[in-house]
Amino acid sequence: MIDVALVVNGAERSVSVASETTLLELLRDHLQLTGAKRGCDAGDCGACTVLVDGKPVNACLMLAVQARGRSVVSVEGLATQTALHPLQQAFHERGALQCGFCGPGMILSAKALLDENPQPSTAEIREALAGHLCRCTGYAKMIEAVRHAAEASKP
Amino acid sequence: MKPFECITARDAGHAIELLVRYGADARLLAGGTDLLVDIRNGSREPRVLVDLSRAPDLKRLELADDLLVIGAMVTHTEIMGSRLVRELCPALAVAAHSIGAIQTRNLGTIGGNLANAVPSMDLGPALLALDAQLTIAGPMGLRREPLTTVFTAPRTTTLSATELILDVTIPAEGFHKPMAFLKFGLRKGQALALVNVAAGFWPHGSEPVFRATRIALGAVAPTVIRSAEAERFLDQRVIDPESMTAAGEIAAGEATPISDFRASADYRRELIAVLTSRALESAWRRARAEPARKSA
Amino acid sequence: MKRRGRGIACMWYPIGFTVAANASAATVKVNEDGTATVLTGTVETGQGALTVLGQIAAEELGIATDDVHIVSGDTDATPMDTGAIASRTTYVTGNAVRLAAANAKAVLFEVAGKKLGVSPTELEARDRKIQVKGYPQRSVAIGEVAYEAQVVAGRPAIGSASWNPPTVPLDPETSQGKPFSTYVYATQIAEVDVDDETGEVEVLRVIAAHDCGTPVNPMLVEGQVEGGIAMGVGFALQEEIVFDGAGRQLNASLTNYIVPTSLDMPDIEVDIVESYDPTGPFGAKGVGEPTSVPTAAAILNAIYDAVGVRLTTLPATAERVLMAIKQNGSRIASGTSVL
Amino acid sequence: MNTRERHGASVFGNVLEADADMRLPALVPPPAFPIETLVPDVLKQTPAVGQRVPRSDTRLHALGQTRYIEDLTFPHMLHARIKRAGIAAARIKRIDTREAERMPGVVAVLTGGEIPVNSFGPSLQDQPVLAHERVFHRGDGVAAVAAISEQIAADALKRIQVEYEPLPAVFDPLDALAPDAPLVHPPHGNVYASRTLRKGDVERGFAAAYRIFEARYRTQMVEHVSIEPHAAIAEWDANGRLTIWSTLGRITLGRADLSRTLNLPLNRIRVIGSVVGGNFGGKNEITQEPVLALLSKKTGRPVKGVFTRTEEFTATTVRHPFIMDYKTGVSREGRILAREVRLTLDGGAYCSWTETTLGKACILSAGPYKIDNVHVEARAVYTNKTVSGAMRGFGAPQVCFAYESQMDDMARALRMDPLEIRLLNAFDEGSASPTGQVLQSVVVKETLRAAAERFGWNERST
Repeated sequence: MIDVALVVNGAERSVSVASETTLLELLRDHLQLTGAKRGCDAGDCGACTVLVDGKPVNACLMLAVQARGRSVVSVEGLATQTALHPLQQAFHERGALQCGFCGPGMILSAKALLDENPQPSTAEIREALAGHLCRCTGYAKMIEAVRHAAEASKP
Repeated sequence: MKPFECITARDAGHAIELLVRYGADARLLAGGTDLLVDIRNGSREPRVLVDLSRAPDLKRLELADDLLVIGAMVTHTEIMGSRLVRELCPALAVAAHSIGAIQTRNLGTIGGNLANAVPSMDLGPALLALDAQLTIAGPMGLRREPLTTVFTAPRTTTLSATELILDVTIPAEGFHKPMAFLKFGLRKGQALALVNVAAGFWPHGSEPVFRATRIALGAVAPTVIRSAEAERFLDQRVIDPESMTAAGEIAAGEATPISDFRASADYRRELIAVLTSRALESAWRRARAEPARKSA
Repeated sequence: MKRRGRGIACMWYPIGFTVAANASAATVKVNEDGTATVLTGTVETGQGALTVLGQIAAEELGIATDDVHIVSGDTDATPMDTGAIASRTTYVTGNAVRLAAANAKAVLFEVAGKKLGVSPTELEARDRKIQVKGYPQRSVAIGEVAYEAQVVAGRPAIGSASWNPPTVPLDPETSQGKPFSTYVYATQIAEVDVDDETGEVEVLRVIAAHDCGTPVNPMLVEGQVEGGIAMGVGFALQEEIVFDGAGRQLNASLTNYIVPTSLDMPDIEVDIVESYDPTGPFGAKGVGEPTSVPTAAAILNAIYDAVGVRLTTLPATAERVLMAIKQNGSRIASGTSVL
Repeated sequence: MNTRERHGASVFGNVLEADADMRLPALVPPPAFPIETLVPDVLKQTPAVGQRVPRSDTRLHALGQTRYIEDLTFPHMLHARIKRAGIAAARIKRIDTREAERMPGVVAVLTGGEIPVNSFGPSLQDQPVLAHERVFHRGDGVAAVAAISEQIAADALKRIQVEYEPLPAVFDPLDALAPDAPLVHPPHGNVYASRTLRKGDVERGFAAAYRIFEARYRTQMVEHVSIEPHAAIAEWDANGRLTIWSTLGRITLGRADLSRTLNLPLNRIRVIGSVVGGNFGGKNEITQEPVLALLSKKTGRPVKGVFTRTEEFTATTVRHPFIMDYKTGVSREGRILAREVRLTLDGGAYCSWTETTLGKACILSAGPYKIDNVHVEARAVYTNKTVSGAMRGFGAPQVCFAYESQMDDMARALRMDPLEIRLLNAFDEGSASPTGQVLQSVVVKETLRAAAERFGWNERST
């Protein structure tokens, strides 16, 4: 077993896990944060995407031990007590989500994009979401929702 | 996944000690984007993983006595974003950018990519065209080997079980060299290369001819290869579209692509010819756009 | 060299099962504060059933969509439903929900009629009120009527109903008959660039004009069209399960089975064509499956327009497009012979 | 406070405070917080139909709070995996599960012989829940293991020895039609379903035609690729009552199939549909549910099964590959006088939704066009490959690819604009369909004109 101490959604957490445990299993099974989803277990679908030190990674392809001392943000960490994150609000209001299974991963990659590039072009938004497969929406309203959230948070 | 132990190496030396101690049961864990997939599908069943993510001496990315040094644990995102790489060898930055998707580029490392040694690796052609060398560390100390000799067969290198890649070094001759990298995949996002090619040369003289031509191809042979015949054909030849097209045909002839469920060997040859000449054209456009560069 | 082309394709598609009974049943309970709960045996699989059925019940009861809660997908608690299949949910389940809501409303109208001194047939439900047709000043809040029906009159406003599309069985020899109660129509136009040296096809733009009867929620209709076109692009250019000689799948993973990513998608413009079907709830039909039906044909016709080759086998991978260009470039169709 | 006061008409307006106040906080604080009921928005949303109302379920999707089947866990829950045949056609001579049963962490093993009624299917009930005597494609399940972890269950599968007697297999539908082709489901022939459509007299139509066009079109096998894999949990309780949580899109049919295969009355079965992470026709029928139910019965514990992505490709349904031969006769002006279609569907190992696909493809194959003389022959053929089932469109995308490709060829041959030839032939209100049905609410031409106008089709003539 390995002790993994890390920050998850701003809270210090420490968990003792078998060394082959992935970051995805740590979040879902040990911390009951089931927002990150298991779609393929091979880094193809992006449904397990979380942010590690602000960067999107496939949590199914990262060992929990590699996340020691890092700051992990899952979709459960985006909203505040009173309000959804602007991206969550935009995805909800603009019909960008249908079955919702790929949603959490998409929204986190979009957040990482906006953190680095507050007014992205359509091409940059498409690139940021290219690591996620969605079968319901054809990505159209997701790209539009990201652009809208970027507009809304323009200083 | 099947249970295994995971030990985090303090530095390269410590990692080598662990490789010696655990022998064939141990494998190095870099980004994990290839290794964890192999473990999960059972094609690799290590008992011990040596985690390199905390070894500071594997994260170098700097100019050191006329060599661009890129540590084995530098990620593709860091290569893409490095001002140094973009300025000295932009083709390498383009190659890194073409790998997988943002998530895989944030985790995947240059050392892991090279050690995994799949013939379709996107960094291969660019590094070969830049005459890159590997610094390999083992129990007996360091050795340096040109990339051209490191790869021996699909997913096999000359590294022994107790050696690791310390870093990749790119000689000054490659700096600012007009060069282009092109990749053809079955889709625009998250694509494996059906064919990738890096082509570069120094234009020399008033009526410029090709000098120090490099053409490197991926996914069209058991390993990444240099297209020696095409390079020889171009050297000293006047730079014009016809010679570029001809070089593409020669490169296609030299390669030994396979037929599989993705594409036929004939189609891969077509792509080699087209991509090689387009890469040469793109390099030539880049050369004309920055005439002030020193020519080798 | 990149050569541009455009292609058009139209289609028709039925709503509901082929002839066989495919009923939906539903129950609507108007709670004693005027909100409503709908019980339906269908399942939300991402297509938006919960929202659309909520809007249909709300429309019938004259209340807000958020006033309605849908309980779905529990065989113990919800009435039967043939299922979320065949683009039927809005049309068939929607009709069942509308009829169930109407039956619940009938109870409210009887109670309200007594309060307002008019016959139930004179009443209508709008904006959370039950009012006299043509004289809205005379009205009462739906919550008050629901409360009175349940607590005073002892008749809770609960309605159930089922609906099955009217069809006529097909003659086994000729298939003549009426297999479906209604159909929807659509046209898609694709604009592509074809690289005539690599065969790579890039779909730049798709215009999609779709008939779905009354769009219960236009935003969700657009989502279905955009998702359908994504599936159509994959079907046209990228997706195929490949087998070896022993019946083994060679590309059974998302690395090797290629589906479109956000970078592979064209710009999409959706045009919901004016249409009303009296047999559907408030004139609505359906749109789920038709959205991906014409896409491949439109793209392949655009490839023909761009580089003059007719591919008759899907997917039109870059290799197949290039080989076709190299083979002839001029003959209309590899398979077409003209008698 | 009596309920009258709370719900009285006079207070109706302000009782339903603004939605935002009533909603759960966006970030669910740690447990132990008062859950306030979610009461609707006072804002006017009437009339409801036609409004771009945000979906009622996507706020939870965006927050990551939607619970899919894999997010559910129950006390003492076990994990199941199914061993796949890995051989396309064979007789099962022996299955030895003893070594697997002895593995630490394995709690129960199941094989086909233990399934009360080991056959199901929406029309032909030719599909086993677990293969017992024969294997019909590589994705067939032959045994299942329930263990305390998914990894142990997966490891146990390798310890199950199955002795096969390989049988001749056939993979191409046209090969399967040959008289000497191996039979996939002996004694039945390989053609297991067919349809005929006749309207008018195509020979007379062809005789009157100015030109006749013939072509063959082929479409490939594709997968639904829902991003959520199939998942289900089964719990067989002490009353002999079964509860199934599942990603099924059709729970009424699912309960009926469970009732048949497990020999249980319908009231003893409760199927709870989750929010499904994408269906597209791929999650319309039972797959592992009866297996999980029997493993739960054997262990007295809830049993969860989640398909791997590989199983999504090899062990669930796919779209029918089609081989389509079109012969169409047109007048000089481009009016379609006769159309003859022959469809051959690759059905894969089991019938599944072939009847529905065959029916729709046959009816729709002539296209949305006024054609007096139509003749369609459609048949489905068994092969030892992945099961062709329901997928978005049920044959329509396949036949549309054919008839709209040929439409463009005819337009070019007659030097007509592809838009014009379609407008010339398209249905009008009241047109008769190939099955003789008088069509109502017909807007084909409106969609053609709307798309052409928005695209700017006529700005550039071909």
